Amino acid sequence: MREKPILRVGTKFLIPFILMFALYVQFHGDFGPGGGFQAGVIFASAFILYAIVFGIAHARRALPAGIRRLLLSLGVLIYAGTGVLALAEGGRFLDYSSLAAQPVLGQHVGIFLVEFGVGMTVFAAMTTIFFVFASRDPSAREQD
Amino acid sequence: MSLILDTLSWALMLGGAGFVLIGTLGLLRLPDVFTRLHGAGMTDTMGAGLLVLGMLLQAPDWLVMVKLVLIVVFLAFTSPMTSHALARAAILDGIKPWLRQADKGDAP
Amino acid sequence: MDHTTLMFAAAAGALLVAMVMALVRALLGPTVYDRILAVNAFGTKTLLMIAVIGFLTRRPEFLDIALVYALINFIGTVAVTKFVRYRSLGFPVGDNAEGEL
Amino acid sequence: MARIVSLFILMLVLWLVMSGHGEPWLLALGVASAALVAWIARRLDSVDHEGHPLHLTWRGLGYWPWLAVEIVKANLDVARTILAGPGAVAPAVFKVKASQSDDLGRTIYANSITLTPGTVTMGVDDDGSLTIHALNAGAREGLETGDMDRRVCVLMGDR
Amino acid sequence: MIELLDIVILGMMVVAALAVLWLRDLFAVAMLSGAYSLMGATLYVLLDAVDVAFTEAAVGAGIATVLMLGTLTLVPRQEKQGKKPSLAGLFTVAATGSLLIWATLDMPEYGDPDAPIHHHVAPRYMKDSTAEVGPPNVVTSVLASYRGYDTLGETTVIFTAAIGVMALLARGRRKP
Amino acid sequence: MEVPGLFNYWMAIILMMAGLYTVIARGNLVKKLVGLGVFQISVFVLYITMGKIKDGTAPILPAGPVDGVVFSNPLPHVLILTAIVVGIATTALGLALVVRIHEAFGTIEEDDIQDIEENEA
Amino acid sequence: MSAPLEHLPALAVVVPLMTAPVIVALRRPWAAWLLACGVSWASLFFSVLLLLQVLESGPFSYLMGGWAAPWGIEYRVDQLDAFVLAIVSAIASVVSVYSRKSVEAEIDSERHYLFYAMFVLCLCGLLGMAITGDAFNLFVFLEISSLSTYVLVGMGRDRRALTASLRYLILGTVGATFYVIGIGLAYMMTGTLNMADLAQRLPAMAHTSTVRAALAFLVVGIGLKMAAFPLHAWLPNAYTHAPSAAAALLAGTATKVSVYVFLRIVLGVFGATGLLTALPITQVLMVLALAAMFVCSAVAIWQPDLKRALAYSSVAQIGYILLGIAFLSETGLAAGIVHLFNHAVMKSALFLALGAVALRVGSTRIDAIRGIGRKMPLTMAAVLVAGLSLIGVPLTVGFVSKWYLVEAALTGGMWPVAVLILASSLLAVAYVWRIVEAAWMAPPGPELAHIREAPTAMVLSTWVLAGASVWFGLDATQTMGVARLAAQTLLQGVAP
Amino acid sequence: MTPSTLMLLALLLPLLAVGPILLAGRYPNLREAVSLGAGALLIAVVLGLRSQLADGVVPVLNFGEMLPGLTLRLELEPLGMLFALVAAGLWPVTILYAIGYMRGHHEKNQTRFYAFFAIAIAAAMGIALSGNMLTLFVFYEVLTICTFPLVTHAGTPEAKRAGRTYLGILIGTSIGLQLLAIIATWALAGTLDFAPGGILAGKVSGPLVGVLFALYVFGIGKAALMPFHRWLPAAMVAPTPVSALLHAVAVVKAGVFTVLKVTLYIFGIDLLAENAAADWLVWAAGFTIVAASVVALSKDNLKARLAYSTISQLSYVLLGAAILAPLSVMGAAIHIAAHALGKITLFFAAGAVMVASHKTEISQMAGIGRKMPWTMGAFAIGALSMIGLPPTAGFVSKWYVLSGALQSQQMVAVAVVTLSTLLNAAYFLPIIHSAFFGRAGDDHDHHHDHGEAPLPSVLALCVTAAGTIVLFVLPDQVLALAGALLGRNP
Ligand code: NA
Ligand code: NA
Repeated sequence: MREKPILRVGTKFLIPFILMFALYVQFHGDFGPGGGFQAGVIFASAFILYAIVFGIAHARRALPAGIRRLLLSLGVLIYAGTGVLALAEGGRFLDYSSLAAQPVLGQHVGIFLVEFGVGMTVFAAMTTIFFVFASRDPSAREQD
Repeated sequence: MSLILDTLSWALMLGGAGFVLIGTLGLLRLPDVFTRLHGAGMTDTMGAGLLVLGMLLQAPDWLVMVKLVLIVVFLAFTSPMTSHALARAAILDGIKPWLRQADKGDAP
Repeated sequence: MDHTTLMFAAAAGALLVAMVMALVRALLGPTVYDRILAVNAFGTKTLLMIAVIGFLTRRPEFLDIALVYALINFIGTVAVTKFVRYRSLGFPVGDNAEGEL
Repeated sequence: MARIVSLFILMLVLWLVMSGHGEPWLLALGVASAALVAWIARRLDSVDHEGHPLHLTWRGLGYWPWLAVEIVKANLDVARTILAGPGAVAPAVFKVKASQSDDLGRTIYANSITLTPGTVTMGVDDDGSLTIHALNAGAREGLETGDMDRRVCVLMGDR
Repeated sequence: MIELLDIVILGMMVVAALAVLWLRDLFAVAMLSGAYSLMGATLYVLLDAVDVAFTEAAVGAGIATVLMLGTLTLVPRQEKQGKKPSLAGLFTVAATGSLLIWATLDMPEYGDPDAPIHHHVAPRYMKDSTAEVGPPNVVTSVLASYRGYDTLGETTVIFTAAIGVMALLARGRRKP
Repeated sequence: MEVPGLFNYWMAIILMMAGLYTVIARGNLVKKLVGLGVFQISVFVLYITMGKIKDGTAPILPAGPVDGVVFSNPLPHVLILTAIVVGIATTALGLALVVRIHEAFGTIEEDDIQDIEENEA
Repeated sequence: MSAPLEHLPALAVVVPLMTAPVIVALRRPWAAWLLACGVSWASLFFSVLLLLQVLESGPFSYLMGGWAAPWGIEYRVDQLDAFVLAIVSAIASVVSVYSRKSVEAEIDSERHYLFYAMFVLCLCGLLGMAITGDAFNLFVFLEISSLSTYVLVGMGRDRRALTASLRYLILGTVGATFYVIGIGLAYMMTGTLNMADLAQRLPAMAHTSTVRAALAFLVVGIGLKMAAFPLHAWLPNAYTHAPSAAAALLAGTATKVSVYVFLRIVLGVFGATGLLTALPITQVLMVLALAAMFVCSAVAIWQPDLKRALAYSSVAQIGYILLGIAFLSETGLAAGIVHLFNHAVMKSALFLALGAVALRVGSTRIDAIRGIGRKMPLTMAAVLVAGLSLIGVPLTVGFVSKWYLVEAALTGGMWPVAVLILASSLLAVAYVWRIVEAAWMAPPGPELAHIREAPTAMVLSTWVLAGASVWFGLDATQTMGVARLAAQTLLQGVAP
Repeated sequence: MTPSTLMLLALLLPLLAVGPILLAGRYPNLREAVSLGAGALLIAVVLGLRSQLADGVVPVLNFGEMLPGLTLRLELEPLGMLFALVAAGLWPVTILYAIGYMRGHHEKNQTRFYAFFAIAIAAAMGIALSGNMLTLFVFYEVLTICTFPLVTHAGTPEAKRAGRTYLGILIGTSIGLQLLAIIATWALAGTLDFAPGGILAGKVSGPLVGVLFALYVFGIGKAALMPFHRWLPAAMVAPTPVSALLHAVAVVKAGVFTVLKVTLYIFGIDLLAENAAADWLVWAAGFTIVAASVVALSKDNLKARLAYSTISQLSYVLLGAAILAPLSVMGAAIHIAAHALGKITLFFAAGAVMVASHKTEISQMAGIGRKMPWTMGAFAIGALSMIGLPPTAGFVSKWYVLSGALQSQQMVAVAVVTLSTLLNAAYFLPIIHSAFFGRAGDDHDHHHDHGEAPLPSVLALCVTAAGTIVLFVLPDQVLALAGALLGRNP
């Protein structure tokens, strides 16, 4: 089915901006408010908007469950993996200072990685939660 | 220069605030959801625009300016979508617009 | 308080009054669409308020928060249309052959 | 392809103006982000003539300022109406013809109508007309002149 | 001015919270809790918690309302009528409230720079984080590095919620 | 204008009481979860208020010199960021459960569910 | 201490934490099960190493991110932590092996990986709670374990599992929020979140109403999480309707860790303030504990569903633990701590056995299992053994706990309490014997004609725990030794 | 073999028999052979221990700590030796009897029966050999639990009800009262090891001694002191061999044995005497003796009458202990053996009658002595022992108790013993008279001809009857042990 044009056109137009803004937030958490969590939510909201306007089936095709599940897991693994990496480099768990020759650079790398992991998991989690709710077709109640 | 800027932004800010207040007054006083939409639209356009312009003049650096502009731009794109979506939802839900010729003297 | 601060304070005051008024509408209704409209208007005022507070406290670099609202606050209202029209945010849900698990 | 490149550049510009940081590391992230967004947008079928109306760029320069002025005028009008009290309100629901040839044009027209206070587009009908709710007669008459319809058509290159 | 804003916004939050309690239309409740979130974000900005405000903004605008609507598509919109005031509830709430009011009596006042909280642990973050960690946003330093382990846990919480929602609500492949 | 010294805390307490009362006294499960959210936000207010320093500013160090600038305490912010995330996670799970309960029982009113369960037992 | 061992505290929690996403990514049921088993046993291995290390060289700490406490998050391991870690991971290890068949029967195969992911997350959360030295970090892991628990409960087959789960979610969240309020108030007055640091700084603030209220909020909040009477409303249905494997895991670990939190926070952090005795906390605790022991044991007797009876019994048993704590003496505390272990072992054994019954019979109602002893002799023998332990018969762990509780009451000069402890354990005779009679002293009905003994892995797992409840009843020197050490360490910080 | 190994063997032998008994379940002859063989071996082991003890060796065996500072520990002493001898000696005899009874009665689940029987004996041996109160308590509880399946052997609703009473009272008293006393003892004395002269001496005084003693005595429900006696008649639903060995010998004797141990080794006679802590027990035991006898008189069911007789007789032991005179304590110890032999004979006889004639009520048994002369002859001997007449063992023990009572001027005790002797005579002699001289009622339609019970059963009851007489004629062994008890307890 074709959504009425106003929402369709507006959504198509805005989605790239929302996504870009989310990535901006993701990578500028060091300097201002925001970070992985906020970025993940905003990034997810673009997909949620897409799903609302174009239907969940479309959205699921664009972002299949497998990929969501992978991102969901990968985010946590990146975060914890950074900790383990630090451990392997001779530091304590999550001691980013050991990730590079200069401690502050190591901290920088570490924070970048963990924020990235957070963003990834949060994005996947938020889309998954919404997609699952929206896929629960109310008309399916009778079939169960 | 600074005085001109300040006076200008005073004017813009006051104007923006005025439109925001009037728009919101409309939100309160107008008779039904469809008419109230127009009041809300004022805040999104003129109110926001003037206030942002006023701030723009006081912005310490261009980064802030860019963001202020972006706010207005994004509002300009999302605001009509919101209003339209809302109006459509109300219509679809069977809400009848309040019309002067239709009322029997029981205006709210 | 210098006069630019006063200016922002005045704007903030006006916005605050507007917020209260919008809240009143949200409480009064009467239809749920009035409430949505009111909350949506409240959102616009909030984003303006947050911007103004930035200037008021001389830390205007935090406009990102206002930007978030400007960009995505409308999603809720769009969802409402979908809700009213189809009773389902996900319509069309599709054949569901792919599954979620 | 041109649209994707254009979107990529637009996104990169957006990044640059928002970021304000010129370090290579952040620039690289910006490029990567813009690329990612372009890719996703394409995946979401958003990079078409509707989602990324590259072709309207130049003609838009004429339309948007005009619209801004219209918005200001409409604002003043609505403000007067509100301040005048309930008696000044005379809502109307009516249809106008949207002469644009495609959905993008109709959307721009509809949104322009909504953006000017006093009129709200309630529906886009299949026959290409728009259902409008107007706050009072003035707003209705302004619209029914068809001026805006014409200008949007010009913007779209329909005329 | 900041103080006035603080007072009025908190007042509005109380009104919104009571309205949430009062209203029976869950749709309206969802909307009001959206407004509540907006007020919260403003308040956090006022109280210098911009990161928190940002989070509240993202969550409130991006997911919370939509999630609530998503639920309301699947359950009835109206709360059932005729719920009497709950004595147990009133008692619990009164007890909790009075305990907390009592607790406030010895608290440092609003904005008191001499409060103990500002003189232990936190000063080091403000003083040394730039040298030790780097980011000018101290919240980020604390969040991702000093207390990065909490944030790992937080990420896990979100992960848990997502797969939990899947476990409870997701449909599998439909059997032919 | 001065904020009375404990005003914020008292308002937070009222919010808390409203939220808690909704959780305890309201039979509708969605309402309960909304109440839970209100309750949690009141705690956020409590924490954020305790981090505030009068005439302070957000704990984000500006590029320029910072002498004489008072920054509010960042630690409560960090804690509440985590708490917000936990809150949304809990709400999502709770709503998922409510949907399932509605499918299984045909109602989301506590009394009705209790009646059904008692008849079953 | 060799280098890799140095990171044991982190690994014990992080390994399960990282396994959950791997399970979700892999998605295959058998891989999920294998990973869940593997990680449970790995945690057990880590925990036992930690326990040995702490017994050998005393408490030590691990600084997350290398940041010194109180600026960073510290893992602080003392005897109590290590003991609780060992209990939790041991129960999880056994239950993980057990779970395969039970999960196959109760949950559709598409959701297996989610179940095991939740299982592992629950374990991770519980371990994290038990090891951390930071009051707020504790909350984070509390929520990991809580959220996963809600899901585990909600995955039960009966629709009542859903309402049980939601009820737990609401009460659990209220409890956790109370905890956060309490910690917030304490933080407000001290500026720190590190438990050791808090313990040091709180006494100076003990006179303030804020700190006193903090203690009250913490006690109520943790009380909710550990289902302390009368805050236990969520527990019976949750344990009854959860999938069998989940019920066994929870019964053995969840409330135990909450009790640990109680010990750690109320005694460890607030001990030095003198508030425990200045406020009527121990008295109230004692009264409520006794009430739990009698009321919930009595309620257990009348339950038609055995899982539910055992769930009420759990609330009563938490009462025993709290009673031990309320004595505020070394013996009492040691009795409470050792009962953490003892009750975990026997109650998990019982839930595992009932899970096997549910698998074969499809019900755990008492009228559905008449004569089941003939059909599933090994399983029901385990029920008998663990049941005797619940009563507190000698040669079982239950006896050990009872012994020291009574001793603590007597040395504390509280004769009536000692009498009440023993009297209440007679109620356990009633609800245990009801099961024994139904299982063993009735001929199996025709509906049980085709019932076979439970699968070997399930029987073995059940018997590992039933055996443990005898083994550690025969020789309680180790468990009691650790418990006493833990009690001593805790009491060092408690003002007289 | 070292003495302590021997002691361990005494404990393990019955347990070791359990496996083969279960394995041989399909072959009844083999199964019973295992039981009998183990019984014989056990007697040998216990006799070996006896000779060690006579040589002055005191075997001790520590199993290691169960609770920190508290070991599970076996230690042989004369009183325990006496109890071990009684329990071990009567086990094979009872097995012999059971072979006849169980087969004759077509009982089900015989394998389970023999297995739990063996465990019960092991528990009894454990009680006899316990070196401290904790160990004793452990075996005490084990005995309670492993006799439960024997009591409820029939599986009928009636048996289940009886089982509940049995378990309820025994577990209830032991956990509710006895355990409390034990832990209090531990808290006060810091040890639970039995020691001559008592471990509480000097640690506690005043009314607390009396309270503690009462907790013990009532807590030892197996001693069946009123009002905690109901379990014993209830347990009579069990098959007769169970009633005979367990509820006339092992279980109840474990009860009174424990009371004696507590009296002698936990409190010490002196401590009790100084604090007048046992005076109440003279009254309580006396009341139980008389009251139970009166109830026995009213029972027509033979097993029920025997059960109440047991309750009454057990309190003789308690009375002997309560008098706190050396002679009476000796008498109490001897009564453990004397009553065991006599009462088991009576139960055997009752069971034999039931198997042979399906009669359970005394009123039905007129003239039965003419059909079952051996059985009823043995019954007569057992009854004499209960009354306390020569030439039976009952006379010996009663004599000592009475002497002690007279010596210490406990006139209440004297009166009780005298009165109860009369009552005993009143409820036993009519049975014997009617059995041999009464006329069988011909109006019973269910009247069939029968002779003696199966041979193994008759053999067994003759052996125990003979034992009753032997103990009167040759009391040296028992006297020696009882004397040694006092020798260690100046
Ligand atoms: Na940040
Ligand atoms: Na308009």
